[in-house]
Amino acid sequence: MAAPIPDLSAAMVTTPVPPAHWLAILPVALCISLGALLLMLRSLPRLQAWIAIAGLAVVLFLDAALLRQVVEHGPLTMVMGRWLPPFGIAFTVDVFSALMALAAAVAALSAGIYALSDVTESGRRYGFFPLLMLLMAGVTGAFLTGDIFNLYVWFEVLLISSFGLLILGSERAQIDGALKYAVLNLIATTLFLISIGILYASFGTLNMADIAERAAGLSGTAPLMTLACLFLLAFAMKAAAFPVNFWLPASYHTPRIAVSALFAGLLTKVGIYALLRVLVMLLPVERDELSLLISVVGALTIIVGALGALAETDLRRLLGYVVISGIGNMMVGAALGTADGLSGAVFYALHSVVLMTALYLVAGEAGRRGGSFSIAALAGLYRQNGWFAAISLMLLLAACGLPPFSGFWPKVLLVKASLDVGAWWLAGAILLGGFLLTIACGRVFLLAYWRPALMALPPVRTGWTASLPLAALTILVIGFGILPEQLLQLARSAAEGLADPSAYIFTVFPEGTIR
Amino acid sequence: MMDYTLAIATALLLLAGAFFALVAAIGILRLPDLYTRMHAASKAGTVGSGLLLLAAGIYSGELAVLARALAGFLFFILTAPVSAHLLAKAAHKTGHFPADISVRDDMRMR
Amino acid sequence: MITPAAIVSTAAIAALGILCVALLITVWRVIAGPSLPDRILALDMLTGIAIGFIAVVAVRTGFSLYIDIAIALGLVGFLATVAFARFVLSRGQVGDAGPGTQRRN
Amino acid sequence: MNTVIFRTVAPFITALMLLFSVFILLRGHNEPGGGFIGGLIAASALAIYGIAFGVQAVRRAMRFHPLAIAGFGLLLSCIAGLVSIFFAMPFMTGLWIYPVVFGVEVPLSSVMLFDLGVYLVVLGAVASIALALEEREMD
Amino acid sequence: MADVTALTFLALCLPLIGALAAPFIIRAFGAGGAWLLAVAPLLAFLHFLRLLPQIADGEIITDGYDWVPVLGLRFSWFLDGLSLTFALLITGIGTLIVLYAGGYLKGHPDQGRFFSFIFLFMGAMLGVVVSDSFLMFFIFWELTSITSFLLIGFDHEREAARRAALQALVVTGGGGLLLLAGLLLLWGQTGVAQLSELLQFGDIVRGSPLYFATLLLVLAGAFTKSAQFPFHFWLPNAMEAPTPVSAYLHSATMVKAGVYLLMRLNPVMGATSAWEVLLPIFGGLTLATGSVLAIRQTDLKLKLAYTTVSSLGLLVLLTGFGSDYAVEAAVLYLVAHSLFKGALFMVAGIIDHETGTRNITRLRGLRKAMPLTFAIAMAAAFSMAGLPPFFGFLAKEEIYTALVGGDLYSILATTIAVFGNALMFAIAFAVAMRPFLGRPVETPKPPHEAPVLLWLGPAVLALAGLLVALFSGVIHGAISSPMASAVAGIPKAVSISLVPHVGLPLALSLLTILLGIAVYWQLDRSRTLVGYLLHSVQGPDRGFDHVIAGLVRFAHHVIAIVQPRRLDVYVACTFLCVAAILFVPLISHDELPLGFVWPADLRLQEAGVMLIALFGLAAVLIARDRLTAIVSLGIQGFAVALIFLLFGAPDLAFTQFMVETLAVVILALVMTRLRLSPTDPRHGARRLFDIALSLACGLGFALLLMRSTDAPFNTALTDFFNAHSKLIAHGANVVNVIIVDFRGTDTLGEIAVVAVTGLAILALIRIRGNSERRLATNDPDAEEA
Amino acid sequence: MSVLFLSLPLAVAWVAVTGSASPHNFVFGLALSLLSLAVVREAFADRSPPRRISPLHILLLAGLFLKELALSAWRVALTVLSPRMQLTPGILAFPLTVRDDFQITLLANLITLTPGTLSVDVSEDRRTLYVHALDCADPLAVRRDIADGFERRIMEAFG
Amino acid sequence: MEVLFAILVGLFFSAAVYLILSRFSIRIMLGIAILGNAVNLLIFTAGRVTREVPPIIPTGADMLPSGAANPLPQALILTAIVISFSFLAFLLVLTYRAYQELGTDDTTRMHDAEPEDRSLPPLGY
Ligand code: NA
Ligand code: NA
Repeated sequence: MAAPIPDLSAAMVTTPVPPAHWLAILPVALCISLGALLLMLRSLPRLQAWIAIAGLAVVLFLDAALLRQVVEHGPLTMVMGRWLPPFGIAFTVDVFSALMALAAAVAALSAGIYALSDVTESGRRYGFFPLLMLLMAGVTGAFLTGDIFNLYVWFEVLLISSFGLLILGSERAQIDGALKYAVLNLIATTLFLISIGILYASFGTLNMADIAERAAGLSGTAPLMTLACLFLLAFAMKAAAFPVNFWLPASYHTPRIAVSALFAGLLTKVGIYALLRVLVMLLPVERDELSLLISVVGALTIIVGALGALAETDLRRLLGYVVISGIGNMMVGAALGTADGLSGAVFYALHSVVLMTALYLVAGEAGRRGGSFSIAALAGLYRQNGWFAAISLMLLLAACGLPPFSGFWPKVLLVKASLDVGAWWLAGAILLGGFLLTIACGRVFLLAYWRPALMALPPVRTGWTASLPLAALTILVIGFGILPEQLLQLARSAAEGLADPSAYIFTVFPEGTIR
Repeated sequence: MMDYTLAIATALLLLAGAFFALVAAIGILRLPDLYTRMHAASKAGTVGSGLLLLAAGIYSGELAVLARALAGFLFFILTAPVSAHLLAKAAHKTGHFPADISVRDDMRMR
Repeated sequence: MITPAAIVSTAAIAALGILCVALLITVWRVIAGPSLPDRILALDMLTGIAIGFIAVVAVRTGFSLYIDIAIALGLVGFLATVAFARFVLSRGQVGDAGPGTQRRN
Repeated sequence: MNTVIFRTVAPFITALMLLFSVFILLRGHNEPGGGFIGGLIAASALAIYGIAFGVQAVRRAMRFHPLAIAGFGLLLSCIAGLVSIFFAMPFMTGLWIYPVVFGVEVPLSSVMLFDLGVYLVVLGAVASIALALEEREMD
Repeated sequence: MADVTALTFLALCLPLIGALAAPFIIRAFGAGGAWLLAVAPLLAFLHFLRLLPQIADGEIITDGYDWVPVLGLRFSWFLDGLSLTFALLITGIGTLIVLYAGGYLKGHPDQGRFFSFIFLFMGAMLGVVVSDSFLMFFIFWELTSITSFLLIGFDHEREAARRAALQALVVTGGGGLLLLAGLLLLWGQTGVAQLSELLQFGDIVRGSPLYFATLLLVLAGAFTKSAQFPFHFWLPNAMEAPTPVSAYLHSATMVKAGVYLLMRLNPVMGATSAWEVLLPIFGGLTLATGSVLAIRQTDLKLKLAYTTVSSLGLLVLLTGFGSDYAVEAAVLYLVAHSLFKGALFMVAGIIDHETGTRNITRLRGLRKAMPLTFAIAMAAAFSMAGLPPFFGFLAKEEIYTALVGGDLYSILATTIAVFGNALMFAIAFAVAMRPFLGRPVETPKPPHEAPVLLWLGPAVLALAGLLVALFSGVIHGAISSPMASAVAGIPKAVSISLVPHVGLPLALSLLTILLGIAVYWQLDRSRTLVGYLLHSVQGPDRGFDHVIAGLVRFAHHVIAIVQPRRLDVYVACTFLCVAAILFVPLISHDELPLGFVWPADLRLQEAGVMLIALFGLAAVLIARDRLTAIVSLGIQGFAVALIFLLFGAPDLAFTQFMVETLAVVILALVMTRLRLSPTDPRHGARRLFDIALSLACGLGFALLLMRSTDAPFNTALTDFFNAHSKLIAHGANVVNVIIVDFRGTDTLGEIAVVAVTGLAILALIRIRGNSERRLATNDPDAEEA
Repeated sequence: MSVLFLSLPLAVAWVAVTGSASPHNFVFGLALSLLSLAVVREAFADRSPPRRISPLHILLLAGLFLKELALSAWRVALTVLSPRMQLTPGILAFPLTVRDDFQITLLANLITLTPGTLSVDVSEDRRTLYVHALDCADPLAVRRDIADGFERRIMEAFG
Repeated sequence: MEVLFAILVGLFFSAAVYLILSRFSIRIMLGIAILGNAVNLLIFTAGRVTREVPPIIPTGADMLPSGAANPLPQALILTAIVISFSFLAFLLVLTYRAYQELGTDDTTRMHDAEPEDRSLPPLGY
């Protein structure tokens, strides 16, 4: 065939890829490969577990290396299949992505270790660890990709994996919860996909850097405002913001604790990540116009979440509302859009990943030790084990945003940012939310820990599978509370990257690239 | 000339195929019960889509395509009676008996 | 003078029209029923007509690749009907209610 | 579906459909088809076989657990994306080789390997679903 | 001389070190470990003492380390007369408390833990008073709330203790949040985040339009912490804590944090009419309330606690009064109060510890058994009563000097002060004399003198009350004057001594004493009277229970509404949001389609296929039973496939046919097992609502799609794929090349979804509820395992 | 054995469908055919190939079938399009002479595709075929037609 | 032509939403199946509609002739179809299991994850 000799450089990146750029895809590729491998090894549950844990440790390491790379050398892009952006799928990593990926890996590794003792034999046989790996693939892919349709795909990967994890055990409550979770989340991802369709109709492109560049030129001709609203709704659902938070309290408390912990750490944060990425970076003008709406939603979410924490008896459901309240805080940050507001949201997201994972592990241990998840029935945990009570208390306080724990800093940033723009009512909502949570968490500690049990609880040994992740996460929560500088800097640079994506765009389209 | 032959053959096959498909549809609409409707579906339906496939095969002018079209036709012939049989049997077994105009039902006497 | 292509094209348009009518009629049977097997039969028929439809589109566009779609549809359509037949068998009596389900195999 | 007629025809149909699925898989790059549809057809073939002969027969026919097949396919696809690491090219870069087998040049590529992975994933997963659903019947 | 910066840092860390070491030391040495533990606060005390001359010379020490530079935040301290005095009180009394606690909790299984909490508190309190940056101040502020929560709830098996702990946390923690807002407002107004710098910005702060809001927020923090009316109720309840805690946190240190804050901000926010009205009003109310309620109590600790409330009210009143002497009076009274109240609490603890009761009506004639304690108590009571030659006398003289004036405002304040002081006089002796005099009565435990660990602390404090009065010149030079200067923001020299000046203040003092004696004389009757008067008054303490329970009930109702436990409601809400989110911006931002052009060249087969699609939809919608709906589902799917076919998308048509068919197969396989009731109608209003909502959503999407396809289309991507898929990517089917090559990563994710679906469905079917029973006969995995 | 026997026609089908008659493609097709038959090998395990295969009679059978198929479609058309459909439908039992599964199946399928008749079921003992006929007024005639037509031809082709 | 497609898409959405609003999980599933098709049609329309010429490069040509359909939305839809098929399959099985475990497909009668009789948490301390 006498085909004309194609001009490769017009279609492809012709320079070799620096090895460091592989860090953008390796965490995802590794998660998928290991997930696939574990699918093949389904009949060897013990081996499976260890491969998964080791794999997650490697992923954690890779994410850390990626973060380091991004912090030192700026955002990086790897174009899949060498195709020039915006034609091929690009994985573009900035500080925000890398931070979120790293936090996700921390949560996943912790939950994975806890699962060693928490997940039953049948749960393992029917895929806990492969599902965990593929969930991580989805989460990490969502954080690292630079293509909006690809983002949708990773959303779906993590969603279906979460379905699998949610029903593992097939108890009645699980199935009921899963049904609600599945239907509502499916509506959310469908809204996301619809938004992408409309976005494509308007922009003709899917690369996020490309969209960010074109967005300003299109306002007026394309229905960008409606589009922004659709994205907002889709991601608000994913993030479980009020009034579309139904799925979370309906389902989070039903699976095994390791799964709840994983979900609490990861799922809603992916929604927040996408919200920030799309609304702040891609559609900044529209976000600005929507800021009042987002603020109101955020404030209501904070309050409703806190009230839910007060109203619930089941410890796991209570924690679900704590997650929701946190989401409200992050939404407020997104609504403000200022450097402080955004870095507050980013910091809060990272804090929440670590904290909520830890708190669900606490709930798991509390349930195991006290024989119930109901704060009406739980009692005597303080007398039974002081260390566990201490860790629990610190984490509960962190959830209220009290110092000296990691939840304090984002709250300060957000309140300050709210006051700076004169939104005293937002600051009020944040503080009121923290206040109500303090009451709720205080009551938990009073009832479940301090209150003497009717019969003294027998001493329960905490295996390393629970104590190791709990200790590590608690150290993080305290560490970032006492020495927040590093993380604050990272959060700030993540926020700057969102607000001014020129560096992000530059890595995708360095000068001289044919557009 | 060859072109015209081919074109007319194709056209005829198309029209005949469409006609039989329509017949099958009308049969499904008009015939009184499941079993009689099955006659229309399995015979006219198969012939109709078979002829249309054949038309496509001939019109392409490629032997491989014609081979594929024929293979497809054969396949329908292989499967249509089986699915008709399975459906009829299942229906009968679950009490969907022939309509009242039927004159006999030997299966029911089993 | 009518070109061969025009002959075929006209015939194809006519065929498509007829097939559309056939499809609509069949759809009516799916909706009208009355019994489940009737609907299944109509669905099976729908697959058959769709196969023909694809073949005509293949003729109209000159892309023979459509034929493979038709073949594949035939294969999978068969599966659907088999599965439905099985469904009827295990699902129950006339009226689709009641416990009268002989569980076979 | 224990009928003589169906049981006699089913294996033929299954074999034919499997063959056809490979055909669809291989030509996907140039015409409609590819791994996904090929996999679906193959799974359909096995479903027909299963309806005729029962779940156990399909399990024996497949030799491996369907999910292991799906896992293998996923791994294969991932590896097809990863091989480019050895050529300093990004993930998912299509690599083509043209080995000569018995005098005929055969174009092979990582892309085809990828599509084969897709085929196996779909085959394994859909077969697994169908088998799992069928199995309950005997509960 | 060692590096002062490092040493100060170490001094701030010493309590933390103590907290970490305490459990081990107590485990190793028992209660005697207290001697060792007391070294930590003692060293810190000595360090601060060494800085005293510098501060007395008017120097201000600000130093520290970078902490959170990104927020402009340093771990830095700010030592002037005010903070150093507090630091000395905290570490000094802290040392004594550690010793006291060693005796008080001797043999308690959790004594080590108790010491940890006490030390943590000490560190936090020290942090509050030395912090220079707002946030650091606030962090320590909240830490004191948290540690006091732990300490009040130390005796956690009693419900009252748990309740009191939560109450303290809620009240002081909640106030803290408001304070945070206030501090952030200050930060925002001035741009500085350090207290030391803020002092220069008084005019800006007072002139800011946000001044009043800021003031209210700051006062909320200060008033809750310092138990001002109407937040006073938590403090007496905090007496659930072991006595060392009451003596330390709830008299000498933590409750003064609010006063500290007001004093600290006095130069910045003071001297405004708001300041000079709000503080005295709340202070006065608190003083009156505390005194009256103190009379009513029979429990020694509670009596003292209510007088603490009064004293805090007095301090706030003075801080806000605005006259020249008021600041000096506040300073003197603050120091005096720390000394005598700490001592009296410890005495109360000793009595409790040695007799087994704190009920004043059941204690008599202890002087024989506990002479030393009696002496200590009397010394402290003299100071509290404002009698010479104790420091309390100096303070009271200064108070009256400060308050006396001709205007109504002053008269009111003076009256309240006299009234409150008289009641405090009575209570001081009620606590210090009543139990010791008279004929001994039976007590739960036979009384005997306390061990040294217990009496050492109060003895030192009581003695200090005497010594500082005797050497008032030295003390004024070293402490009172620098502190008063710091509070006033301008140099002040305190000069009052034990030598009384004849004048109105002295007369008021005498009046106070007379009144006090009268009340003491009729103590039991006064108690009855107050009890009778307040019989039906619902205090805020009861209110707290109602608020918490009401809050929980309210939350429960709210959640019942916003989380109604019905999927159909969830879905309806979601789609309402969808409809709103579509129409509002479409209309408000004029994003409706520009025009509506019916396609002129619509062909018969295209229209036919679309019609079939609509028939298919209708078939599913109108199907009366679910089974019919299921079977009809295939129609629209097929129609969509045909649409794809007619509009140039064979791959889509292919996939759609396959998928649609397989979906139907799976439906059939699944439905085989369900025994559905034949119909599931939707009726009436619900049906109309659903129809309206679904039409709205559909219309919204249609309009949006029309508008977005109105505009010209950017075909850059499409052109690229069309140009390169064969030449470079070696595939003629562009769609497939996109799927496996250009956008192969999508497909990787997609097949991951497929694989996971297989796994998830398997898990769903195989695992059975609680019993986790698996299929015995035909589970192929049984063989694999 | 029968697997090998069947793989040849499958390989031919492969060649036809792929449209490349090169030896490589044939060998490749053969390999694929064997593979796909290997999957269903169990189904053929207990089945011996027909004792006698007569190509001539197969062709005759095919010819008869095509004729009957065309005729039957036409008859359906006439029936369906006639304004007043005169039908005397019914299900009748047809006693089978053929015994082999393959033959029974073939017969049943051919009956379905031919005018006026449709196989509904085979009895458990494989001796009776239940046939639905559009014109069941004379069951004996229907039975005779089948016995003398397809059943005889099948026995000739696959003895 | 896009206008017509938009109307069709709107009707698909309406039907899907109406079904999803049902109390019965099986109808919801049908709605979700239709919703998938609605979205696919929406994306298809988003890439603008052309007639009949598939994006397949004819033998002998190197590039796609003009007038061919836009391949990119097709590729996106392919991915979306597969994904929505997977989800539908899962949901169907979930519905079946829910029916089996909970004895109903009426979602208003499913109170296992969120029990109907929610009592107040303890109001004491
Ligand atoms: Na679909
Ligand atoms: Na695909």
